[in-house]
Amino acid sequence: MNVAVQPRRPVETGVPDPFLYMHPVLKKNYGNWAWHDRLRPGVLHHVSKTGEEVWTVRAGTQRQMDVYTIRLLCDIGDRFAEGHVRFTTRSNIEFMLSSVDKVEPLIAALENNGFPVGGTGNSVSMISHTQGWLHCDIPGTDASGVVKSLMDMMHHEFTHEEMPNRVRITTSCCQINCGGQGDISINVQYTKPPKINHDLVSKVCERPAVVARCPVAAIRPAMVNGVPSLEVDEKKCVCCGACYPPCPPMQINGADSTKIAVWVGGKHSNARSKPTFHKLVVANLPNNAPRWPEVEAVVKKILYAYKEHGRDYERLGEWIERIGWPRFFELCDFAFTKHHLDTWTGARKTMNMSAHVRF
Amino acid sequence: MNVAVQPRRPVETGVPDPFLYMHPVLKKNYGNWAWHDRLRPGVLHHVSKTGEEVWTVRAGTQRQMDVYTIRLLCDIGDRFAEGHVRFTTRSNIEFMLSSVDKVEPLIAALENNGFPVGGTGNSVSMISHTQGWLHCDIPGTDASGVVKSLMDMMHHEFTHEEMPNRVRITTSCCQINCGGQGDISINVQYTKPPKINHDLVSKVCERPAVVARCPVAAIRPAMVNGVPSLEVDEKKCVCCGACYPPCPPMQINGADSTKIAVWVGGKHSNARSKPTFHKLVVANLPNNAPRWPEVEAVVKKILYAYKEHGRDYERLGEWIERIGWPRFFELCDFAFTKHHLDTWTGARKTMNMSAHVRF
Amino acid sequence: MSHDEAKGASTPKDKHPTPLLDELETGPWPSFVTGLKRLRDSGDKQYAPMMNDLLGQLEHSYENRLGYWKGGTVSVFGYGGGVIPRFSEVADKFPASKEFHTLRVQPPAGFHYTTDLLRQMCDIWEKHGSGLIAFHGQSGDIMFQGCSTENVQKAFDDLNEIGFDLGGAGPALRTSMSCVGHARCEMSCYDEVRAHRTVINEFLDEMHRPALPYKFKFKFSGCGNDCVNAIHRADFAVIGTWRDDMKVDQEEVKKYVARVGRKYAIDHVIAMCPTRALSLNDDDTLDVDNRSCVRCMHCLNVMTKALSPGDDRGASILIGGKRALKVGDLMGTMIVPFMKLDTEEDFEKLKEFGRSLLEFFADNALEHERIGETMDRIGLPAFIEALGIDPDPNMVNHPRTSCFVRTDDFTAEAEKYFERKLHKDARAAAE
Amino acid sequence: MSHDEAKGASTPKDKHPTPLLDELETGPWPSFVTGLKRLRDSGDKQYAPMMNDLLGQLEHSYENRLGYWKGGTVSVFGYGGGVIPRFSEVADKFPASKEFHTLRVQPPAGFHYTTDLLRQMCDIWEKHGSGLIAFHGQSGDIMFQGCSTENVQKAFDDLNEIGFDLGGAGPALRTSMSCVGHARCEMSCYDEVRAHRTVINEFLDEMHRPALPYKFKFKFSGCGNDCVNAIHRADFAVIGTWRDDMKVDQEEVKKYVARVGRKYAIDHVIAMCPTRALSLNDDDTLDVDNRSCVRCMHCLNVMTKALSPGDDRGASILIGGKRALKVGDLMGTMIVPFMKLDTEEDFEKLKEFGRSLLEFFADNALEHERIGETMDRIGLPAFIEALGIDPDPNMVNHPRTSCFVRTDDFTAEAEKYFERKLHKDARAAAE
Ligand code: SRM
Ligand code: SRM
Ligand code: SRM
Ligand code: SRM
Ligand code: SF4
Ligand code: SF4
Ligand code: SF4
Ligand code: SF4
Ligand code: SF4
Ligand code: SF4
Ligand code: SF4
Ligand code: SF4
Repeated sequence: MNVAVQPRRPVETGVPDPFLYMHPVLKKNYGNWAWHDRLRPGVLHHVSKTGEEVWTVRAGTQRQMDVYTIRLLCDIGDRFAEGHVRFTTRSNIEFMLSSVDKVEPLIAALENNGFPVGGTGNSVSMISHTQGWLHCDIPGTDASGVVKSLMDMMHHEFTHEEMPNRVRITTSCCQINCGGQGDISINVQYTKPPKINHDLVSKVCERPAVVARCPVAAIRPAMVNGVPSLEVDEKKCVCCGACYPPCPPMQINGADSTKIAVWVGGKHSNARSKPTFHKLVVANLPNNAPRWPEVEAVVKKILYAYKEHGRDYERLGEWIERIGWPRFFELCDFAFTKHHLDTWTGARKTMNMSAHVRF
Repeated sequence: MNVAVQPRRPVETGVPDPFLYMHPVLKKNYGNWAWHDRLRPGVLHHVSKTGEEVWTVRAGTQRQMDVYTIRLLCDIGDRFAEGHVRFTTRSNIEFMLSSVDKVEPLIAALENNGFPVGGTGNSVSMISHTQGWLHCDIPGTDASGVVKSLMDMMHHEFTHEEMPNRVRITTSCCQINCGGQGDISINVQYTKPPKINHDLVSKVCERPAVVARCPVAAIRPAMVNGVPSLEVDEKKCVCCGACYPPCPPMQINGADSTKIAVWVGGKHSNARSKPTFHKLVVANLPNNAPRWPEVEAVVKKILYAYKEHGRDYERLGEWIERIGWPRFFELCDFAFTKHHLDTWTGARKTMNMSAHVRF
Repeated sequence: MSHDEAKGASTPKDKHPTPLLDELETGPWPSFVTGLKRLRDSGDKQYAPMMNDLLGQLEHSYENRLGYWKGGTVSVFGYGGGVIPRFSEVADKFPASKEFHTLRVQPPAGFHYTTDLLRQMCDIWEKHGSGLIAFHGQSGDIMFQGCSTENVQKAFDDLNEIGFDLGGAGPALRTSMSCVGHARCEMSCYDEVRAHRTVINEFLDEMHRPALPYKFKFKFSGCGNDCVNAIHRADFAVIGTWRDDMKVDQEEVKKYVARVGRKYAIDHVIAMCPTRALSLNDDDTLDVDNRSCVRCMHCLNVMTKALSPGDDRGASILIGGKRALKVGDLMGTMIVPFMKLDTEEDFEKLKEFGRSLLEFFADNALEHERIGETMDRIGLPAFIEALGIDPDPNMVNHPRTSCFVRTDDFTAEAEKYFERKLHKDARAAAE
Repeated sequence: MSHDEAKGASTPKDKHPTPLLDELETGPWPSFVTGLKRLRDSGDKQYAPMMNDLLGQLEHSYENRLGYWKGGTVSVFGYGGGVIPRFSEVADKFPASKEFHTLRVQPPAGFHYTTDLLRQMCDIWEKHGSGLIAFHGQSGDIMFQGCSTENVQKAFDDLNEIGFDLGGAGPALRTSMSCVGHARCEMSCYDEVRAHRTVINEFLDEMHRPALPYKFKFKFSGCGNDCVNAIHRADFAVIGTWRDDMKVDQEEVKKYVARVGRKYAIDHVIAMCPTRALSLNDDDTLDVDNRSCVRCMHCLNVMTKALSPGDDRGASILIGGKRALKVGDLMGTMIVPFMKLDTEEDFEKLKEFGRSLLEFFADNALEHERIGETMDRIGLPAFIEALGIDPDPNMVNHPRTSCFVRTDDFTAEAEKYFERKLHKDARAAAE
């Protein structure tokens, strides 16, 4: 194993204590907040039970930040925002202010430096993204590039609160889906079984482990031109890509296989409806770097159909549940195909076993 | 085959034409009704688009009727109800009247002869029952006796409309469940694997067919003391009784095995919520003929908890969905056990995968 | 018949004592036991001894809490089904009821009778049977219960003479049911009698000569209230619905709100709409978002005067309902969201669709497999493909959530969809 | 940094041309490409050449639409995990970035920083790494991306010196996240920072020395809004809730209704309550049926001034969330409906429950099986029995609908329940 040589023992400090860094007003009123509202897109206003107030300005970042960008944000934070910041679950940066006067100057400084202010309330927030070509060992596409392209398109929706409810988008650069569920999810969807380099399999793969990884038992050990390798039953294979990480010679990626699918209606919050998984809308979109225009077009359709027809507080999936999937496909002019009918475990429970019907 | 000898060929008439027997006002306004209301429990009032009206009086019967009872109903029908009747999905009899004046005399005649008038609207209607000991070849209990006992108990609720919504009860005398789903269902629930009479199996059972019938593949062919028979893996067996009809020597019934379970929340209509299956409430109740007091007690608890706490138009299951299962078990003082956690196909989808919780 | 009367008449010497059954003669609900005893006590009737032994065997069941019937084969000339044979396992003790078969007889669609017809049936059953009749069995048959093997044919012949035919049993097309519907219900969206008779009478051969993999049931309800439990209990459920806007009489709406009060109306109608398609305006009129309405029937059920189905009526068809045996309960799944049911041709189409289902079932189901099980086994996409039905979002609660699927032909499938849409719109424009 | 600036500085002779990546410098959103170029263009910095080749490899990926990293093993002294090793498959073309490892570093609970702290991190990463940092990865780590094998230990030592520790990777306890909660949110029902630190810091050994069957994630959200996506994305989700009645300020309710109007309030609050637990009185005050309220948070979210959680606060615990791999997506299942989180003892209990889960996981999960998969494999009854947890109706949407179960011990199980109830009521009375 490739261990660096110094003998220094780590101090296993674990999760750092945030109170060392927390904004004083937050610290002072920790666990004692009364209510909040929003001054404008990107600005939260929280009032504590003692009446103390704090204003939070939220701005977008590229997540994958160079030290110059980070220092620039620090400079702004020092000049206008009392030297305390936090990052959100979605890689937005937040500046806390103990007085409202600094809100506008701070916003100006951020915008002048190219940081969009918004992402609050019923806006489109930053896409939660993953690694892709920049760093991962199994990516089908890049994440940073997809996110940049889409956020450019949705800039207005990040800086304004004009959606029925928040829109939380996720993207995943392979079918493992580190990005999770989203109101809209843009995920790699493989369309072909893996192509096997039989010469390498026995060298680099633990064959029993790979066989065990397949969800449909489509992989079986086999001798291929004299060497022990693995075979895939292409009738069974659901192109999930699970065999690729433990066995790179089972190449799942390729121009004919690495496509992008768009899903909608994933939800994490328990507000109103229970959390839900996202559902397939369009598959087989080209992996068209550097700007994925076909994906952008699909996301745009969904976003603006929701913006136009959704009711206040309805999340994207809840809106569709109300108006119905037939209407949704119609409004977005998407095709409903046999692939939209679920075939996985528990599929029966996804069918309409009722006379509830829409026209 | 045991065919009677006459050579008469059947006239394959199929489904008889009801217009030969239909009440004239119904026939005249066929497909042309405008609205309806209810005069009182047991009495429907329908008005057609031409303004013509018909009053329907509904009365309970024992379903399993002797010719004397049927003729008695015919006499009443002739004397007070224009000689036309119909039976409902639930074996209630309906008398149609072209004028309201005859309603009260008809009701009096029915009640004097022991036929309860009611079963309409938000009442408890007749239990849809099955055959049992009276006629079936695989029964665990009797149906007519269970129904009679419960309808005696619920007589007031049949003749009054005091429930939040209709209550439709079903009963089944073996786990095959010919009775279907119900707001409340009283079904035989076997608690032991079948006891096998190995001497008879090969004589009377088509062994491969029986093996194929088992939902959990618990049955395997085996030689038992010299003769070919069938064996049951008791660890796997879910005591469903499916093997008994095709193979009577696999006796599923017995004092220790034939118990009664009560289920709630089955619903067929699409009103508001989609149709639902009923859910387990209490199992292992004794098969206590002739009056099943333990079953009666459980049904009574459920019925009156619903009556007291349900809101207008909520079906029993919808009421529980609103107040929550924790509260329901509490109100009825029933035990919630591991057996209430589903373990069958798709069980995962019955679990609470959300933070929605009730206290 | 008050129960004292009955008691009075019962249990002299030659009669089996029935202490347990006697307990079922008390209480206000009509007693089947009292009825059985009256048959037993009709000394002049051929069935009296049979019913005495029947009561004896039933009491024996109540004592031991076990059933004592076994099956067998009995049928009428020309038919393979429709009779449920019952032979007693305790015939030694109760010889007169050693044979106690049931004839399943199809009722008039919608269960309409004249007293005259009922009397004829009683007479026939008094002559050949036990005098015990059930209106109706759970599948809708009139069950003439308790007949000797010898009399089965006679009883059938007499019933057949007055225009009645046997129903289904075994691996066959089963007796069907339809709700009262058009005959007495303003919710009804199609002619149930016509649909019921058109379909079933077309396939009588499948009913009378069982040759299917397993049972197959049609049921017909005129609207989503599903008064014949079709979705749960039929392989093929026909449920009335409408495509256009529901009809709203705003004056009647106002009257309703005035009568029950705003809060009540909001809590019991507006807030109970499953898709929030309703909104009460401040002037107490009703806003209906008809595109979101799922035809659940609730608001129409509550405001029968104010609301009613639209004019463009027809039915949805759901496939695959059944009870628990083997795979667990299945409900019907929406397969045809809308089929117009108006003209001769419309009903032809319904019949032909029924035929394609029965043929698919006969060809593809395993032995003793219901069509709902077949559907689950092969999956919905394969099922509709085999039937030549196009995918429709109404078939599902929502599209797939699982990414485990091979979608390399997605684009081709999408093309098909857009072509269909083009044609549809063209047709619509043409109309 | 306007993108012209960046452009200005870019692509002299010695630099890899990046025509495709350049297209990602246009548009209003901050460009990661521009950032990478600034690092490349910092001629004086050790990482400049590395970032030039990194951009070269990335452009190569954009051309061929393929990734070129492979894994390996790199770690720091004393630890088995926390570093994601990346070795280039095209090192021949891009030698300077042949090693591009990531250090996963645990953030302060709630992601709070001072600008001073951030500057220190930048300095360390300028010294030993690529200058590229992500705030944060989807599991919550600060990702210091781009480090040579040689420098991994140095970078870690410096970070460790300022109080930071590595996070999780591999079959191990993973880095956790907690929402801002108590620090700036009125919805918060427990002290997220305390819960997060108490639990994770107790099990650091499982994080630093991977020995579990597979990954295990804790996530902490202060209420049902679940701002850290715990239910979908954690094996062990802690979600704040309350047991008593929510707090209602009727005056604020009236103000709200006055502001938005009745119809709007009814359609957007009353009708949107999932359990119809709300009703608007005719005087514009609010009726709350607290026993039916499922703590979904909607009405509190809408009327932040009028409504707030009750006083008897704590958390629900859901087990088994994960993404799609192998079995398909799983959400966490409600296993502990309520755990008080107040006193020292309460947090001890939470910690001990975490321990029992980790031990159960270590002992019972198959290799590469998430605990949610284990739960599915053995079934919920067996799962809670193994953990010594009593069945609770809050665990399910509804009780079983399947009759395929052996219930001969039902009565015994019921007894247990009633005994527990007795004790509970006794305790309640005592309090
Ligand atoms: C800062 C942050 C927590 C953190 O620790 O970083 C946060 C902060 C707040 N969330 Fe959140 N949420 C944050 C991520 C989330 C997430 C997770 C995510 O986006 O990945 C969710 C789940 C989303 C989902 O369901 O898929 C989330 C679902 C909510 C909801 C539920 C909304 C709904 O109706 O479904 C609320 C309630 C509301 O908006 O009134 C909420 C409410 C809030 C409030 C209003 C809580 C409060 O009283 O302060 C905070 C301001 C919200 C706003 O932006 O206006 N927060 N919130 C996260 C900001 C992310 C971002 O930069 O965009
Ligand atoms: C870096 C990160 C994406 C990002 O850019 O933010 C990431 C990156 C990887 N994930 Fe992930 N996962 C990351 C958060 C997640 C999440 C989200 C979360 O934790 O909330 C999930 C979904 C939730 C879950 O745990 O299921 C996730 C589900 C997976 C899975 C599928 C696990 C499953 O059981 O379904 C794998 C595959 C595996 O573990 O074998 C995986 C595997 C990987 C690997 C290690 C690929 C591999 O097997 O070699 C990726 C390394 C990329 C790299 O080079 O850095 N990653 N991964 C996230 C971790 C950063 C951090 O530590 O903060
Ligand atoms: C007569 C009958 C049809 C028949 O062809 O025989 C019938 C007749 C009517 N039903 Fe029904 N239903 C009949 C069985 C059913 C069944 C099936 C069953 O009970 O086995 C159901 C499904 C029950 C279930 O969901 O499990 C049924 C669910 C309804 C509903 C839905 C109620 C709901 O809110 O869920 C309505 C709507 C209503 O009550 O306003 C309805 C409404 C009606 C109306 C009001 C229709 C009308 O406008 O005339 C009729 C009078 C109802 C009443 O009793 O007040 N009918 N109705 C059946 C009488 C059975 C009986 O004697 O009790
Ligand atoms: C008579 C009747 C109950 C009653 O008293 O009303 C009945 C009685 C029997 N049913 Fe049934 N079923 C009756 C309606 C039903 C229904 C309800 C319905 O049709 O709406 C169902 C549920 C719906 C369904 O079809 O699943 C039903 C589901 C079954 C099943 C389970 C089928 C399944 O796939 O789950 C069986 C077992 C079998 O077919 O092997 C069954 C089998 C039987 C047998 C033939 C038992 C046997 O296998 O020997 C019973 C004969 C009893 C007898 O001696 O008369 N019976 N059976 C009903 C038929 C009367 C009629 O023709 O009108
Ligand atoms: S989604 Fe796939 S490619 Fe992207 S970071 Fe996760 S594992 Fe890597
Ligand atoms: S891609 Fe998935 S389904 Fe296909 S062989 Fe690999 S693991 Fe199996
Ligand atoms: S439920 Fe069972 S016992 Fe009763 S009639 Fe049906 S098959 Fe026979
Ligand atoms: S009772 Fe059911 S589970 Fe048990 S052996 Fe028979 S068929 Fe199989
Ligand atoms: S199903 Fe509909 S149409 Fe038929 S009787 Fe019931 S309510 Fe009327
Ligand atoms: S019929 Fe049902 S879904 Fe349609 S508006 Fe009325 S209540 Fe809503
Ligand atoms: S999860 Fe709840 S407590 Fe935590 S930040 Fe979000 S709203 Fe506030
Ligand atoms: S919190 Fe949710 S469930 Fe509870 S009352 Fe408010 S909206 Fe209804």
